[in-house]
Amino acid sequence: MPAGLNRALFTVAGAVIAIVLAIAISSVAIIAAGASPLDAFAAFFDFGATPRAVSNGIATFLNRAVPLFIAGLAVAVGFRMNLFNIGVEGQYRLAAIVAAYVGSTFQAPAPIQIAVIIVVAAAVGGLYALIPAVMKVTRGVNEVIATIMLNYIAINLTSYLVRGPFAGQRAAGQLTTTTPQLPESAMFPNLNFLFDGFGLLPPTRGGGLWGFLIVAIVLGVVVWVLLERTRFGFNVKASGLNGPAALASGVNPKTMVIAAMVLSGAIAGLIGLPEILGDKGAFNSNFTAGLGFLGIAVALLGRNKPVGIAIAALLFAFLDRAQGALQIANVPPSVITIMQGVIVLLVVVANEVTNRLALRLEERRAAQELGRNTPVEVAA
Amino acid sequence: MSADTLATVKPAVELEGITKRFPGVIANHDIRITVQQGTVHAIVGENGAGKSTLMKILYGMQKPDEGTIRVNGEEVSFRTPSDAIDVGIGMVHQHFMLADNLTVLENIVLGAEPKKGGRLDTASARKRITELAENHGLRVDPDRLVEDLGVGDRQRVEILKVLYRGARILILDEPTAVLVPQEVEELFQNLRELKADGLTVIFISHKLDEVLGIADAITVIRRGTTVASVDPGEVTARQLAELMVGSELPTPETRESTVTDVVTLRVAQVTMEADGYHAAADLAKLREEGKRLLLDDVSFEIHRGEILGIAGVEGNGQSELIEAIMGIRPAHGGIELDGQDISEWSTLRRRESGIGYIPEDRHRQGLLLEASLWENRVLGHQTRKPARSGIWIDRRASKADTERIIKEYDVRTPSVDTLALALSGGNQQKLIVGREMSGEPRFLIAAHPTRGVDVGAQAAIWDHLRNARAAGLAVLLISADLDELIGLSDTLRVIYRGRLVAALDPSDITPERLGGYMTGAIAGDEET
Amino acid sequence: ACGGSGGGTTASEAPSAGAGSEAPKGGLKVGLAFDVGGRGDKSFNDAAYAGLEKAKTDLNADIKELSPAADGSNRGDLLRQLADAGYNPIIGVGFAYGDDIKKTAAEYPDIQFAVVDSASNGPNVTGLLFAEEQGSYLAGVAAATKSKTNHVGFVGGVENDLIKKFEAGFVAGVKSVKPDDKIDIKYLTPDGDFSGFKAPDKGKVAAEKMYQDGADIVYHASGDSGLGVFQAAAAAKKKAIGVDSDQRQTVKETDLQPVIMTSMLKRVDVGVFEFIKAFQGGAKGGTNITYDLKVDGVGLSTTGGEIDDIKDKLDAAKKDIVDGKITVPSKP
Amino acid sequence: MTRLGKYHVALLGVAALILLMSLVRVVSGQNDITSSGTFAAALLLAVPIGLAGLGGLWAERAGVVNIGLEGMMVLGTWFAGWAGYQWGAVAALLAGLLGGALGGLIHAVATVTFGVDHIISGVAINLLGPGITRFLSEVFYKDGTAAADAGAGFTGSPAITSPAPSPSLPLLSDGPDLLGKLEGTHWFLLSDLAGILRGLTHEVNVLVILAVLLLPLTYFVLWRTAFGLRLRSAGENPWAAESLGVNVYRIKYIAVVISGAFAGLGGVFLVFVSTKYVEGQTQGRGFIGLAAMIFGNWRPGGLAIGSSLFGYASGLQLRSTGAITSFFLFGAVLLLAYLIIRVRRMLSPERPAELAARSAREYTLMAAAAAGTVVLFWLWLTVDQLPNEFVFITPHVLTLLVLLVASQRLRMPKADGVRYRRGEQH
Ligand SMILES: Nc1ncnc2c1ncn2[C@@H]1O[C@H](COP(=O)(O)OP(=O)(O)OP(=O)(O)O)[C@@H](O)[C@H]1O
Ligand SMILES: Nc1ncnc2c1ncn2[C@@H]1O[C@H](COP(=O)(O)OP(=O)(O)OP(=O)(O)O)[C@@H](O)[C@H]1O
Ligand SMILES: [Mg+2]
Ligand SMILES: [Mg+2]
Repeated sequence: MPAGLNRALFTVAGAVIAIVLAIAISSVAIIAAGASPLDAFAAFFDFGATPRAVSNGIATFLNRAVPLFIAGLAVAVGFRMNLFNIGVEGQYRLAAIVAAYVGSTFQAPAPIQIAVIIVVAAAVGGLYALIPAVMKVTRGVNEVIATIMLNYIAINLTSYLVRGPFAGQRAAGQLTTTTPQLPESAMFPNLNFLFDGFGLLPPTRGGGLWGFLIVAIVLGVVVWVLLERTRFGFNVKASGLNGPAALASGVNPKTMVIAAMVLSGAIAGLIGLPEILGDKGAFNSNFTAGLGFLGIAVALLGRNKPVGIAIAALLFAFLDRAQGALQIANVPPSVITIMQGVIVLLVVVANEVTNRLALRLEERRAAQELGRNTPVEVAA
Repeated sequence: MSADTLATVKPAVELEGITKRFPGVIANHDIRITVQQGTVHAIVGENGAGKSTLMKILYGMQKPDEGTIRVNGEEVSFRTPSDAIDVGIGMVHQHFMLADNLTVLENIVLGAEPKKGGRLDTASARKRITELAENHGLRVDPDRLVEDLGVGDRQRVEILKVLYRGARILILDEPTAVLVPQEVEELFQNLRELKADGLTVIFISHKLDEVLGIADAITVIRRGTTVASVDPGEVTARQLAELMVGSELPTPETRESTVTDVVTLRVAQVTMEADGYHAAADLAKLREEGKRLLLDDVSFEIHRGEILGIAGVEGNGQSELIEAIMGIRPAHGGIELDGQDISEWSTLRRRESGIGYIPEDRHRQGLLLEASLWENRVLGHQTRKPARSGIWIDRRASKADTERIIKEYDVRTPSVDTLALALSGGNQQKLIVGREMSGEPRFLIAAHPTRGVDVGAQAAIWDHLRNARAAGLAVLLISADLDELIGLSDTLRVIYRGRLVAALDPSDITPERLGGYMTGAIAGDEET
Repeated sequence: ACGGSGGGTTASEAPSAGAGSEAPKGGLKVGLAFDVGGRGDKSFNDAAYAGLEKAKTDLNADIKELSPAADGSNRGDLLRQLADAGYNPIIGVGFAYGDDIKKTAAEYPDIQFAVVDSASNGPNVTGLLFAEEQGSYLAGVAAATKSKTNHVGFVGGVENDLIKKFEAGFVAGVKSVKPDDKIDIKYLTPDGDFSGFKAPDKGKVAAEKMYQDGADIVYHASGDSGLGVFQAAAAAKKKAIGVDSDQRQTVKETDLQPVIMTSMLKRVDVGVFEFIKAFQGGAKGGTNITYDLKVDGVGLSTTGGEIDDIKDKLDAAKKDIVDGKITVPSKP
Repeated sequence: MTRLGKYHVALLGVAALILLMSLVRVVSGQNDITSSGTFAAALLLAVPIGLAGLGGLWAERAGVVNIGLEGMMVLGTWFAGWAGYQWGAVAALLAGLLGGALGGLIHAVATVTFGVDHIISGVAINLLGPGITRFLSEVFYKDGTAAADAGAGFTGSPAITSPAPSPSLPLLSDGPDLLGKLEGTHWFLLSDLAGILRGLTHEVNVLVILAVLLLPLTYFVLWRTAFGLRLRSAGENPWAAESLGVNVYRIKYIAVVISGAFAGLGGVFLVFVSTKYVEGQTQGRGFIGLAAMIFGNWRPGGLAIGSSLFGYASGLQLRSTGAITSFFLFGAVLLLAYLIIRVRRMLSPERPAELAARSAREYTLMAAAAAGTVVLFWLWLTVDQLPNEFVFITPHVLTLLVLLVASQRLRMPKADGVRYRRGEQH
């Protein structure tokens, strides 16, 4: 399909231009901070001097991308239907603590143990997302407000749970509150063997390269298939593009709101698992927060499509990884956040511009094929 | 015409060599038109001929690529509509340009607000509007929300907007498309008064007899260029049509009747409240309390092979009736399809059981504009062959079936992967008709099936409806085009304020009389 | 230039000049990873940095300090990057490093690690613990002794176990002097939501209420939110007790300085510096070093001289604790 | 209902609410429910939310969704702190306004000129705000600078010089402080009224007065002037506005920049309260402000109610954990009142038609209300100390409950969030 190819080329070109521009803008900031942009960009690609440092860096990079990707998917499922789920943040937090706790209460062979934890996390995330969905469907409560409020409520609930009913044993002198440690069978096997193939030392980084990467990839494929190939996906797309038309075609908007929101929440429930099953082995008060909000940026940057989200997540993770490297190069690490913001803005601006160009081309092509481009010569 | 300009009455508008290109399309090409002051000048042409584009250029909304515009003899160049407003041009657009959540007054003064000490001077605005309304016979309440107005009122607000700005040259782009004959006549009366006051009117319409009735001069545009300027006294509607399209005007005549005595759809005492559905509400009591009902005790039957037309001024319950039958909006009363009670069924189940639906607003309810044609083919058929296989959407079969529709219904498109928004309105409509006809529906709701569609496409759609009817389809036809309604229907009902007030025989009714029933001017007589 | 009471540091040059590759072989290379907020927080992290800087000037150490991302997700990575870059010893500032230090230390057994506020959890890990409860006990004694209304208050930033140590010590201190005193306690945010350390407005509202109800001295352990506590004290013309560093010196607002009766000092700078010094002397990890009253790792500041009149009482309490006559609880 | 009627109903509602609060206060003995301190705190906490919401209101009335309020507010705090420590409160005010407006300008360029999806642009600004401010701190406040000597660090500016004044109402809330005395008596209703009034008039920061005045000012500008009409028309139907010669781009630019400025002003207020910039001091208020604006149906009055509700609950929560438990009593009384009204309507001879047939649902509702009353009352009697985590969420839960109960007639501007391009009709 040449039209599609054309469009893809345009998109890529736009993204490249946008990233180049973003680099230019951050260079200005870096110079203003009295550092050298060259050093800074070298730092982004400098994964370290030793093979171990390099493999550590790669693991850090990919491990960061995994939760970002899942968060992006969760947000995107809502966006495909014009539902703005700001509540991913609260959903994954609550799901993570319940899953970590439930996983610590029993012991089973690894595949079962892990599967149960994943299912619990998805169920809790989905159920928590059901609240705003039901509020919207029955009372018309705007999901933006509801999920914002539910985020705060989730933070407090987890804090209550981790200190109270779900609190686990701590070593003397440890101040971090935590749920009980998961049994070994709950830890997701790592992918460190992959490094052998590249002649790198397996990373020493906590847990190495998290095996949850596999789950994320599978999840991405499943979500893609679900959204692009199934009836459900078609209904989601139709509802998102044109609500009244979807309604007239027999799609029940209430069911769809609930289904999409719960699906979004269920995916969100998995965001915290890579960290817990790959490294921490428990939910504790240092649990990484804020992935839900980053997920919004990742989803939008990836245009709500799994492949795009994967690219966006990798890009964000790539930038995030350089936190330490930049400081070692004496560059303020806040440049990373600026770059992320600028890239999001510029990529979508470039998208707009190239989209318009592509649309024009397509229109012109359509018109040409219909022979409409030449005015008829009448009444000479 | 004012008498002080004796010898040199300059033409109000002169357009010379106007050319406008859009990506891939030349909308206007070397257009030449001269409009004399104090006349009604009609412009006609088929869909997409470039009429609206030309008028937008004259109103400063679009810039011409070539050509000059002279207003009252002065050459002008507009950057924005304000420039056009400044030289006394006003435009009433093809689609209403009103903000629903603002009042009539606010809509009228917008952009030309009277101010007093920093605030909006509503008192003087109200006075001025009332004055204008009285002088030109355009009654509206300035403090009502536009949301609550009917089409006729909205049209008046649009004209008041223009007059309020002191326009001397009025552009009306298809102002009559949504009006009933009585309202059209009222509008024309207003226009004549305006003309008597020395104003110039440029008027666009697809209804050629209207054009002949009001215009002092006519310009015909075909494929973006002016092909003729004619005197309305010297041409017939038929000749005009041939100038426009180079072919004959089709008529929506139904030949022999195919009505059987098998009832396909039975609607019994369907009633709908205005303020939301209450299960098991006591309707008699509601009526007693004077509550407004959107549908009030509507009952009718449609037989196999019958087209039942419903005539009515927009906003009298047609949309609600459709939504009740489709199950989009809950209502009281019974709906039966082939003897089966479907009133509790979901929209999906109704569609699956053989109801087709051509919606009144194709962009709002009929299409996914940003999706491909084959995906639009799937819409409404997600659960049926060929679109579905198991939980999957069958892409190959859907595309193949879309190809079939494109061929059978002559949809002009490069491919099935083209986005729906790239199609012209007529082609979009043909796609919808084709889609709704596939899956062999037993019953079809056709709401304004040819609205805004040019003559060629119109004829094709009529043919399809007739053929399906002959094959046993029952059709509920709702249309604002009275000729279409009278020509296609086997039976005709009139809806007024949510009630079916008259049953008429299409073979001996004129559009004028029908209009009388629709506006309540002639009381319903319930002859059956 | 930094706050805290490091003392001894003189005009500082750009901190990280000369770091990195030119480091002399075999020289002392100290890496430090901050808690969230990072360098320049004028508080906890900067106190740690003051110790590091002292090591640079006094011990001629080559230093490198890294701040984590805003979400704190890369604490472990920072430690590893320092380890991979050849730094030894490496210090993690804040109890949140406990877990990460444990793992990193196991991965790099040849490197010595230290963690501030958390116990040793490996043979090459030194726990740098502070007896906040003991210092807070003294603050409680001072407050109870000085209070005319027999009513004091405590504002905690985030309701986690670290801040609970402050609360426990303070309450015990107050009760030791006047068992019937009323003590108002308020936390600003729950565990896991660290915004409670950055909310002067909330601190102000909470303290205001305590003063309105009759408290005349409020002790805070709430980071930047303490500013609001001081403001409330100034508005009510009452007193407050600062935390971590000598806030009567570090708070620059001249109208707020007089309300800070004293501050509970937590000498993170001393802890960090002493650890580096001990490392240079060949010390190995696996143990905790507790900075308590005995070694003046915690204590009360005397700037302003407002507690000079009760010095005897405070010294007696301190002696009782040092001698083990009193064991201060670390949990409320 | 006529305008006057609506106004009266609102007044009656407020009176009933105060009566109820007074009742609950007397029964529970929790004086903080209507104390001047609580209302002062409520005002303090409501103002930044209200200002952010006002920012949202201006943008969304012009058809631009502004989820970037938080980022703009952050910019406001930084610039206010930076200018404030050098040149005083007025400079802080101006710089904060400009900082927020800068964020608004970025949003306007992206959404209006380039037609970018409004949410994406807002999210990007929420990333940029904290990034830029942290970066600026790292550049301007690094060791060795004059600012650092004055107490600045990467996470905070030096204190602003010459803070803004906080006047009181003479006689009543200051000096003899008549209201304060009356409040101190804890009489039924009278003390409550006195407490509320004193809380709203004692030592009120000038910026609070400014912020409160901005609400009627916004109403006046948006609903009573020509400019406001144009602005609203851009949010309802920009194509109609365009066709009448309104420069929609310009209007949108102005609205979004003002929106940013208001968010920035919210930041300035936070800086005034803390007397300096503290990294992270906005604490998600941009989002809460947005929620308050939606809660208030895109209107200044509703926004005021939304932010007051939130501010009140937050203030009460921070001041008194005990008072929160009396919300159980509050809820029980409300449910009881609802129950009584229902029963009376049920028993009245002329019950409306639609009620007659709905009795099954009616009975379930009433049973649920009765059960709720009992449970709440029981909770109030038995629970004397809620876990802190449940106290913290009071404002959020309350907002959700009010939304659930209040009838849902929210109507957002029709073209809100819609991409508008000149000459391209939808
Ligand atoms: N903004 C636009 N961008 C691209 N093409 C356009 C645009 N507006 C109009 N066109 C093209 O110009 C042609 C003329 O359109 P125009 O709206 O002027 O037709 P019209 O004569 O008013 O038709 P109708 O009778 O349907 O109103 C259309 O067929 C369309 O292809
Ligand atoms: N704003 C626009 N941008 C791009 N293309 C446009 C625009 N407006 C119209 N077109 C083009 O114009 C054609 C449709 O215009 P046309 O006036 O022929 O349709 P129509 O019959 O008026 O449709 P409708 O009645 O639905 O408005 C399409 O090819 C479409 O791509
Ligand atoms: Mg058209
Ligand atoms: Mg047209």
